Amino acid sequence: MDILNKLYEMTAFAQTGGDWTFLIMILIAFVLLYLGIVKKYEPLLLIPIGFGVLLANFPGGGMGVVQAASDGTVVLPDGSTEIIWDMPLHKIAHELGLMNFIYYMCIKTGFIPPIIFMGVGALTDFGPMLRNLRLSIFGAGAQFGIFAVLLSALALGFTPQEAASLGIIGGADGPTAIFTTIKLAPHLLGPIAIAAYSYMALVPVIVPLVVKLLCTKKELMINMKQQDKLYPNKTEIKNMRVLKILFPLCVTTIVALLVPTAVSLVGMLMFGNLLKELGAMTSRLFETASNAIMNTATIFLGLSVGATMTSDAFLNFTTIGIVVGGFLAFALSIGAGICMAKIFNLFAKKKVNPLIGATGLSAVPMASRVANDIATQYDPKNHVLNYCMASNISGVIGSAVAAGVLISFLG
Amino acid sequence: MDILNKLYEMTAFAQTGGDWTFLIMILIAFVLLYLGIVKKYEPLLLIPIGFGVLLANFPGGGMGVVQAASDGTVVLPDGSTEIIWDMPLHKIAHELGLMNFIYYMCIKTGFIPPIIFMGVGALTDFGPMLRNLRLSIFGAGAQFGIFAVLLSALALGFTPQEAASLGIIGGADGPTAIFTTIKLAPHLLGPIAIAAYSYMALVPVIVPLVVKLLCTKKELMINMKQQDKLYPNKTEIKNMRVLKILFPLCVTTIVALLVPTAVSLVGMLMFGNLLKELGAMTSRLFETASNAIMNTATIFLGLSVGATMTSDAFLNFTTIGIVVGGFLAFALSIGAGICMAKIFNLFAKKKVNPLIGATGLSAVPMASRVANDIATQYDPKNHVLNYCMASNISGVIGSAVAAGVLISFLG
Amino acid sequence: MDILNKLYEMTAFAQTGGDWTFLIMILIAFVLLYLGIVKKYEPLLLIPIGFGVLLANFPGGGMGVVQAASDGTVVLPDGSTEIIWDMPLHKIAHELGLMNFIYYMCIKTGFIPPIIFMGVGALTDFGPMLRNLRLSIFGAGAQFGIFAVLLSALALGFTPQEAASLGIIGGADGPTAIFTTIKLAPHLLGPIAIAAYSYMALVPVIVPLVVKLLCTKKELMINMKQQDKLYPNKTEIKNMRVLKILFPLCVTTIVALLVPTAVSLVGMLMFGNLLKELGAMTSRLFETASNAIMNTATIFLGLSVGATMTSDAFLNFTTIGIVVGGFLAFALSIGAGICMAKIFNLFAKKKVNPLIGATGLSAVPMASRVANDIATQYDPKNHVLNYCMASNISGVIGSAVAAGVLISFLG
Amino acid sequence: MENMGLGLTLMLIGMITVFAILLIVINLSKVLINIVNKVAPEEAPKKKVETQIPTKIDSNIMAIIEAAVKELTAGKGTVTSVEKL
Amino acid sequence: MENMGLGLTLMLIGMITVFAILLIVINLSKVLINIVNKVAPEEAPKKKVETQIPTKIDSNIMAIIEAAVKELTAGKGTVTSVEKL
Amino acid sequence: MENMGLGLTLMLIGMITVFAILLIVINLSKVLINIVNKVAPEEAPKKKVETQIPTKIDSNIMAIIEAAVKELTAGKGTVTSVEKL
Ligand code: NA
Ligand code: NA
Ligand code: NA
Repeated sequence: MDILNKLYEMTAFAQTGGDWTFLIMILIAFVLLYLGIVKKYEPLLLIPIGFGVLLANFPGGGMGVVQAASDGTVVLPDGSTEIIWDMPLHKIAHELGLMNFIYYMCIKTGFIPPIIFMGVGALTDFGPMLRNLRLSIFGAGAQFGIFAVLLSALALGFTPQEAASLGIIGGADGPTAIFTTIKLAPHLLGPIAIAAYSYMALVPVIVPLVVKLLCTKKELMINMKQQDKLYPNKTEIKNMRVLKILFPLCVTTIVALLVPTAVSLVGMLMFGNLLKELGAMTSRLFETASNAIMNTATIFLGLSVGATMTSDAFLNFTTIGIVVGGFLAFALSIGAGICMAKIFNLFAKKKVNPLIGATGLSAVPMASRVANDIATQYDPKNHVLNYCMASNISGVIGSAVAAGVLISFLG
Repeated sequence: MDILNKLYEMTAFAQTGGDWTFLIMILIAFVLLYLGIVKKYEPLLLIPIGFGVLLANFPGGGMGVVQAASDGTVVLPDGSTEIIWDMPLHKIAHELGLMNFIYYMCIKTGFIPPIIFMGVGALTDFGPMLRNLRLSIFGAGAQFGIFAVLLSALALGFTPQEAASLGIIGGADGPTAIFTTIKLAPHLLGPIAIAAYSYMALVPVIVPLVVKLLCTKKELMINMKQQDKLYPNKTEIKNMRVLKILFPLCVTTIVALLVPTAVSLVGMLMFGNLLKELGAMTSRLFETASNAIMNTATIFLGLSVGATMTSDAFLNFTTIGIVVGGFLAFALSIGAGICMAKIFNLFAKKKVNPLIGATGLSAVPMASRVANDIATQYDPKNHVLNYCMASNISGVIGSAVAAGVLISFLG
Repeated sequence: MDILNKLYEMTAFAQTGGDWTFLIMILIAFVLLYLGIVKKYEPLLLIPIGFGVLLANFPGGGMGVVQAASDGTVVLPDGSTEIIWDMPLHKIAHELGLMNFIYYMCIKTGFIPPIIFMGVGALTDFGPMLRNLRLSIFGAGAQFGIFAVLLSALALGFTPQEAASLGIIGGADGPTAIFTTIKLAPHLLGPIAIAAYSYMALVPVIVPLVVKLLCTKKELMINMKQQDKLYPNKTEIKNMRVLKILFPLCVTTIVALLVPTAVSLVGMLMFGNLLKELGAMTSRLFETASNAIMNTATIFLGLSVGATMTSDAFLNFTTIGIVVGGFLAFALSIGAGICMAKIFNLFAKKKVNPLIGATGLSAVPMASRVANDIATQYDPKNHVLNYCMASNISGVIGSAVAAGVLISFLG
Repeated sequence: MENMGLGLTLMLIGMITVFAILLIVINLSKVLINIVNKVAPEEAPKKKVETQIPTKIDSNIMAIIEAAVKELTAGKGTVTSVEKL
Repeated sequence: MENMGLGLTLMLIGMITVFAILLIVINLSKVLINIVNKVAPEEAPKKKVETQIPTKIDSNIMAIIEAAVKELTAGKGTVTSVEKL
Repeated sequence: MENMGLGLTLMLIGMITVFAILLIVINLSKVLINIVNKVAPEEAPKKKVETQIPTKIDSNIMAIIEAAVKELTAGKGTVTSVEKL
């Protein structure tokens, strides 16, 4: 009997302390894994996140991230308390285990999101944006959802920091959302990261929904190539290669001068892009930045963001607020982009397909592909992909700038 | 004269403090390098470990790992003492040098073994196990050596933690042995890691030795394919791909529920395997987990495990105990697997070649290859490789679970 | 008005505190990027360094490295002071931002230079040195510039530690210069790193300059192959493969016995080389050491070394001293190598082309290529490349040893 | 000798746990096989490899192949045709 | 409700900043295009890929190709010729 | 000026050490060459590349080659034959 008792003591069941909510979290983990594996929603992130949720929620496994209170205190497994900022990283590993080590070293430091942005930059081609500069401005309008949801969340009683982290989901950009949340409201990191990536994965559902609500068939049939023929661009790019090298340098400088808090995101994005555009000269670094570094960062980000979702951190009303608010932020961003295009069309001779407004929220490149599908539904010859990419890519810069503003005022 | 004196002061010889045992350690380093390079014993680990031993043992080089006492105190080069848990990692680098930085950041934290397990998972195919589920149970019997040696070591006066670390060598799995030792008896890390990898490399010697001692020719000629024809499996696998995706998820859940302390090993193993089985969907992550991450972890693990082997830590009777005990653990594990197969054959109609029991200790895939060689010596048509792989792979899970049990009770 | 004011408050301009020198630093960043991108001066390092300088110098961006005073105190952005050695790395990230996190984790710890040396070793072929062992001694003479500039700098009032860091630029080896400076004078890291890499990039200018100043046409036409025919080598290498495996092991042992402080550089160099020479046996590790690890280290080294160049750290007379002294160290090293060859020719029958002395400073392999170009200018059939590589490669060992001596006495 | 008691307990618990878990894994796998056989009896036709950033990776691969061919032919040759099956 | 004031301020500042920065980026890019068109109107002929350690990397690539061909032909075949264009 | 003394000492010690070590390395290498020439005078025939997990890596390489060929032929072609030497 004694042996059986000891066997039982060893299991997760014995260490629940009467709290069986961990079973709900394991269910959620499987739902996330289902979405990633079967539904193919952003599998590169939802699968590691889902697995991280799974690993984190076995009582006694010690794989769940322990968030420090706002004064920095954490409760150790033995019940004593420590100030997290006084614990060296190897002590965190020793007392709180592997996942907390990864979380406090890679995530809480704000290290990984800029690193991923470096990889994203190395995989981004600013060509479509440079060829359609005029359309890039729609990447600004589509940040409206961020601030609208921030306002709504404040009205519902969220703190300004929480409200900003919630709103930034509307930026439709994973690393930006995670970076902002780490700086402003780290206790919400798990649900916000999941909401951000889930809604990015749901872009093929959300964009058509909002578009059909706000646009007429006539508007959606505006043919951008035809407009280009009617009102040709004055400037022609004669040397794209040099331009693409100068572009990241100049954007970094401008953004850093005006919103210095955005420099770690925008700067690293542009550094990665520079490594790419320099070609053979830095191909070694480009190769590693866009593969080994980015994939390693993705694995650790996914697992440890997932591991922040313990039942304490996840099963509460705030999470519901994030799910609803995140959706709202997405929808409002898309809607604002569309409305901006409509208003633009009231005044300009050269019309703009409102789909180009809709893709301003970012979610590169899926939003553009979805928009192209919608356009070709109405007119199979109306390919808007390259035009959408212009606002789509500038939306990445837009939301990084918005994040910088929020961190400036609330950080 | 003054110059010559100063020249001499700079050398390693001047800083021995009359202790010339470092020369023995350098000899040992060359022996390890010889085993790795010439004898090709697990070269991917023994060469970095050997080089780490070499680097660590030059007086004045500052490359040897300084183990903290059980109360956390370490003696700095200037003679003062500090508590290791109060020193930030960059202070450890500053005061104790590069290798201690790597050791305390990557090894002492228990970070690298699960990371290597992720890579191992990404390179493991559970197919042979799933096709011969019945045979997987022999992966359990072959863990007997772990506990038998634990018991013997206790009798010889080792502490329970040391005895458990010694026994786990019988799990024949490098990362598991290292992980367990870090948690229970970090001061024995060097010799235990080397014993584990050396005996894994000696599997082609040890397995035939034990097999010839315990098995009759008739037993070794049992033909598994013939048995399969006589008593066919009832279940046929119709969709291996889906099964291989579900398998890591289910195993993680079961193990984590019953032995939550094993979750960092088993969980990461299964995460790596999931990345592999998902194919194109996560091929970027699979690629990096099984190459860049795993190789980087191997280099730093090898060098810093080697660097723990300073003359103080290595040249004592405990090391001899580890060398002898480790061999015993290996041999007993193999023997227990064989005996289990024999007992099984007493009761079952469908006979099992005892070689399948012998490979239950793990040491994937070398043990299976060696077993196949033995079988084909007696009957060139008797290929047992795929059958051995079943128990061989399940032995990895078996020893990780055993490690979890030991950490639960002694950690 | 209030809004405009807040908008202005957010920008970098509002946070200058009246100090506009950051604009000079941004200019310097662009100059470095120009040198790297357009002039192709060591692009793999000058581009990340230049970008790091750019990122670091926007007031309010928080990307500049904050150097601790010699007693370890740092001033935090809120004006309070802390001891850097008491702040865990994640606290450094929290208080001082991303770049300080990278700097204190990867650079200040002395972690990355040995890691890069491992990669350099993996990409170095000691074959030319082994085939012309006699010529390797010129790698010693060409370290003279290090000590001559050390002496000059002392005369100018630099501290011994600063003078040594300045002199080591004459070693013409980036990681060695950085490693030495981190240990002796971390506050000079930025300008010294840049001087080292810039002058290495300027080798095609500096070497011909010094050569034309010191050598006659007759000397430069000495044909090494002809000399080899006149006075053939006695020893012939029958088994290069085994020799190349033994060489790194023996050099590590010798250097570590005599100058143990050089072991982290020389040891890692030789470890990387060993991984390469072992071929298929360790090709996984070689592959990762020479690609993923080395490129990652290069990116983080470049960015964070660049980020040490804030206006406080860079815009002062010391920097001018480093620029002048670094050039002097380079020129004197080359000159000393040439003179040594000339003196050698006075006594030896088998003459040596003084270009082989000139390449002893290292800057592998560019110095050798430049020397070959010079030689073939005078006699198109006089290919000295392989002979130069001998002294060139031994110069790497030479300067690592010199660094070890300096760290021994001044560290 | 009290440690020997601990040792025996550990051996008992350890071996029971290892056997228990592997038995559960085996039987769970059998259940899984049956479920999968019923629910998804046929393997879906393998989809083509979808890479996230296809143009990028493909162009890399092309570059590798081209570089390799160049190397193999000392820069003198190039791929002229690849026949259709 | 004081937070609502903060929220409105943030919305105003945020949207102004985002628009301002993207407008600056757009116009700066136009300026850049004009400058580049004037200063460097034609794209330089692409230089050949210069790898830092060419022999090393090339031999790796060769090894990869050879291994791949071996794999494709079960070790029985090898590359016999690559035609010149 | 006391620093100058230190400087001169460092120069002396430094140059002596550098020369000493390189001389030792050179002579040690000569000894090594002689030993190797005697003990292992002929290079062993190069073994074939043994990869640890051959099937894994090979299938990766195959996938790369196939993807590359697909890319080169816009999906229309495939490798039909590789001649034996
Ligand atoms: Na966005
Ligand atoms: Na095992
Ligand atoms: Na040098």
